[in-house]
Amino acid sequence: MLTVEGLTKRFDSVVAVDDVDLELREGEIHGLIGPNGAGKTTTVNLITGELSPTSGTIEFDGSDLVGLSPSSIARRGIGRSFQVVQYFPDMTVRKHLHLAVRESTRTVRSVLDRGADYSDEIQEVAETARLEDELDTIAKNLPHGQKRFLDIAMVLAMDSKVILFDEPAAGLNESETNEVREILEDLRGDYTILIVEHDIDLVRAISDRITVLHNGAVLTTDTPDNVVENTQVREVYLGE
Amino acid sequence: MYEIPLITADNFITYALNGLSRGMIIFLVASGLSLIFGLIGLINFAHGSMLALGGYGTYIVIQATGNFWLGLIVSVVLVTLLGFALERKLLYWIYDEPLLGFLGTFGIGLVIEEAIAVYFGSRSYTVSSPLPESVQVLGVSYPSYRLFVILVGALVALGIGALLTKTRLGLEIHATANRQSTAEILGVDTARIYTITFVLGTGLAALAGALTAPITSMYPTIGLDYITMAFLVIIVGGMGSFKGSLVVSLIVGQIIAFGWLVLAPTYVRILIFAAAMVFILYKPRGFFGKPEVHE
Amino acid sequence: MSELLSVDGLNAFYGDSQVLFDVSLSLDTNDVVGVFGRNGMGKTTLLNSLVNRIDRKTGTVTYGDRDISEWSTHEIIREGIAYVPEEREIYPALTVRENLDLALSSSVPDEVREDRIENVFGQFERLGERHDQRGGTLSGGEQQMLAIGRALVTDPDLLLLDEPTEGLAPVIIDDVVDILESLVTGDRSVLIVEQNIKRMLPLIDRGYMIQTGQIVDEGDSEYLAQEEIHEKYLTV
Amino acid sequence: MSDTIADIRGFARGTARRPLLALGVLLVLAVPFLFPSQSDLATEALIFGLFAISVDIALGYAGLLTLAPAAFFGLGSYTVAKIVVDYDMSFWLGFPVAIVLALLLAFAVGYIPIKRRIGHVYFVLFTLAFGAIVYDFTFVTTSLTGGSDGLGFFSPPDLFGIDLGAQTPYYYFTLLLVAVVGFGTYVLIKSDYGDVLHATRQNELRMRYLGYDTNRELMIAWLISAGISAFAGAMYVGSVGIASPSDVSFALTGDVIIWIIVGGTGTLLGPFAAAIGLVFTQEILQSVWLEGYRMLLGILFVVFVFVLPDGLMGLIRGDE
Repeated sequence: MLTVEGLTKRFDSVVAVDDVDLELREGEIHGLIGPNGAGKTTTVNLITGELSPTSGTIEFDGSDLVGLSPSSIARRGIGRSFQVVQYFPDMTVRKHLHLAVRESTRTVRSVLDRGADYSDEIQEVAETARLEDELDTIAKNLPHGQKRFLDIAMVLAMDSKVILFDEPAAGLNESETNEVREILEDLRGDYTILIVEHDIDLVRAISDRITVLHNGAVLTTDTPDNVVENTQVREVYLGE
Repeated sequence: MYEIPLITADNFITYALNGLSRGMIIFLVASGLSLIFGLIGLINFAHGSMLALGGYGTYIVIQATGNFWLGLIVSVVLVTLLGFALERKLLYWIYDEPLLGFLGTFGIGLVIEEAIAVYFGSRSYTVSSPLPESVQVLGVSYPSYRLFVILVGALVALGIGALLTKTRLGLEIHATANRQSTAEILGVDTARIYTITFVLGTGLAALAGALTAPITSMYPTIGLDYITMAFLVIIVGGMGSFKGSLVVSLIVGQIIAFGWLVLAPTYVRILIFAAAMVFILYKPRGFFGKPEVHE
Repeated sequence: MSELLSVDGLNAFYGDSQVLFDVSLSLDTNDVVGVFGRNGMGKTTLLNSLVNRIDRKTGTVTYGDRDISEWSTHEIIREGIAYVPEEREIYPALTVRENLDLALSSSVPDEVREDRIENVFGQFERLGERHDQRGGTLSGGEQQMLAIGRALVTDPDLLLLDEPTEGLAPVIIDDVVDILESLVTGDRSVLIVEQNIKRMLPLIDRGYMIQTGQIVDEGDSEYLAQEEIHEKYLTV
Repeated sequence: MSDTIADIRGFARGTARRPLLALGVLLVLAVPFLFPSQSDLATEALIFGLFAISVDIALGYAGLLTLAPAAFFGLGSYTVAKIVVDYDMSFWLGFPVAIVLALLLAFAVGYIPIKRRIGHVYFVLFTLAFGAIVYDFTFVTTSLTGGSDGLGFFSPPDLFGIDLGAQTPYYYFTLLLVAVVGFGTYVLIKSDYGDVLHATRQNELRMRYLGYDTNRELMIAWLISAGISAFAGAMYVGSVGIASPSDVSFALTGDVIIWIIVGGTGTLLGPFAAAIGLVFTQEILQSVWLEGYRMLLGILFVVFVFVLPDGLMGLIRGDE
């Protein structure tokens, strides 16, 4: 589905991402973990076009994504959520989803496109993201957990094929984290998902495979159980 | 049409000195603006009106007492106090909002400018030179007052330069401008540093206004013309760079002085502004790099 | 021993996001206390909220017998608390000496000033050798020394250390731990947040475990040395 | 106190909304009969209202802090004046030419700063320099612009046998065009595009990752704004009969920013109403205290910035 090969990013003298290979198989949930500064978010930023790699290829659906802008990568079907929730504080939940559906479905990009009625798509996405009762709420009035769901809902509304979740449980309490986990479970199979997360329990529970980064390089890619048993990984985390 | 005057050795020196004195006035305005921007990130549109107040204040005192020097001191002190009051009472609240900061200072500038227009009308005023005689410099006869302006500019440049690089206050200004939150964890009262810097910058603008009164005529919108130029100087010099605003001000002074030989003054202005636009697009940090006060 | 710092019911927020949930902890005079947890669990936020370097918080922070919850950062620092931030935050364009000088309040008289700085140079010879060098040209380990020196130069009563070993090469971590060892033996209170619990255990008297913004366990260094605890809160 | 405000707010938004609107329309239509001596002023007020709307698109919706709106307004008035006075061609030809020139100039000036995302501070200064250049330009290119004398005088031609040069017909002509263009802008902003701009201003990062080419969306807003500003300038020159440097002055830019802030940024109707209201206030105050008017205006503006940054419309709307 999405294949990353030899991905490298240098900032001046620092190598933030070092020759990373990563393969997302269709329909899998793939965890990406590692200590701070391991290069997780940089990797996500390279895939989404926020940063351009020093070298390496990112292949999606048979074409190379390197050099494309974030918006055109998004339109090709790669959606992302952010560590810090990104939303439009003064707009209703419905408007958020409307904007997300609109750009991904319209074919003629004209200013005067009044936009069709997307209420079916919006309803469906809102239900998946536990927001069906909040469609007319102004986003800034949502509790933090639901803002997180809104972030996720927008990505779903875009009808992406691949979704990159950057710390979807950050800043959430336990029950909200569980809800995020349920949402992710609901998505299993329909989407190809890469999830970057500090909450190791969540990543272990949900991932089909996990890639561990350390100092910008891949330490291992394996099943959750094997990763947990991996002595190298344990060393990295305990800093022994 | 414009006649191109011949450049002789004599008038070359005269033009260069004219450019130098003009550059020094621009420098006084630009350095204050640059300090305020470099530290606070505030686009201070009221800065020009402080210059106007400095000039008109001097005029008022001269009308009352006949003494230019007294006028200079009184107006600079009063405008500086006004700057202090403005910073503490109003501007302090909007530092986190660049848009409101720009609009707020724009509004304050407008009010001051119009208040001047109400009091003085829109006609222009001139102040006679307190040092009317000329002296011989490098073989040409040159007005003493303009030499005085050059001297004051040079002293201010040295003084502020020393303040920024040699004193405890300079260290704190550098630290605050560079990373405010770090300065705070080192125990620096950054709100106080903001106030001092704003007041200092305002004082420099008032000084520029008072000094320029005997050279150019004053009109209520004089401030706008100066800050437009000063903004562009600090872009080219590097926002927040003290050295940059000095060097670029002096260069602009020379460009204006000699540019007038070949082009109408307005064309010279257009060229300078166009150059600044290019800088904004392609080298927004200017010649002197990062916004750094303490060099 | 008397209680020096006490934190009660602390909730901390960055923007909308709540990072700390009802955190309470305390530290006695001359105590060395550690707070351990994985990355992203709120350790740095905890220290930042103690010195009010954060968007919003609720709860109380008492220092000595004063409620400092609403004080501004520099006031808290001037009260005798020194803070070594995770990213060290050395001023790159200032020299080593200027970086140290900056941390000393302007009310400190010149002679004392010189003495204090010389003391730091006595403790960290490498800093003394490089006193005229700009902060940005120092190596990672030297920058960490400078960051610690910048805290010590004020002779603080309470030292807050944020991940002093983070991002350093193993050899340099040894140096830093040596330095920390020499610090904690004096009569000074220290609060350290770290991920690297094993290196810190010999230094601390007591410690807390933090997970997703909540204090989930606490105990003395012996208790915290148990493998099960590391298993549970620190490893993958 | 706050109850009273809430009452007024509820009144203005609820039961009284339609009657108030109808009253407003009637008043506007009846100006030449009720206040025949004020028709010219009313024409000017409408044009400035449209100008304020156009600038609100860039400033209020797209968040492009421009200090050069007068440049485009002036381009509109100079283009029409040039075509009529110097080339002796049709007044009507001036309108499309003015708009096309404004679009070209706006594209040339805005392309790089919008693409490179130079940031608010630099955009303000960039447009300040651009505005200053355009203003200076009108003085030095005497053969092109007439220098400080400007380009004049002329009257708009007959249209269907009606003399547009007379006050009342030109008022209705202006009213018609302002209504059409203003309503068109309103429709555009109420469509998805308005939401796109609104969302982009609130969180551009998110918009890019929803697939929107935000540079393109902002550029469109910038062009629309410049085009309508020029259109307003073209109508203005038809009313006053001369294009002069004051049409491109920083004072005019200052006025339009004041109208927008007082009316409420990003509301279209607010800036429109504030422009009209303040033009009339100016007229009344000028007869009382000629010199002090602009100072009072400045004080009003400062009060709005510090106390009511959301403007009058924000006050009426409340916290929705």
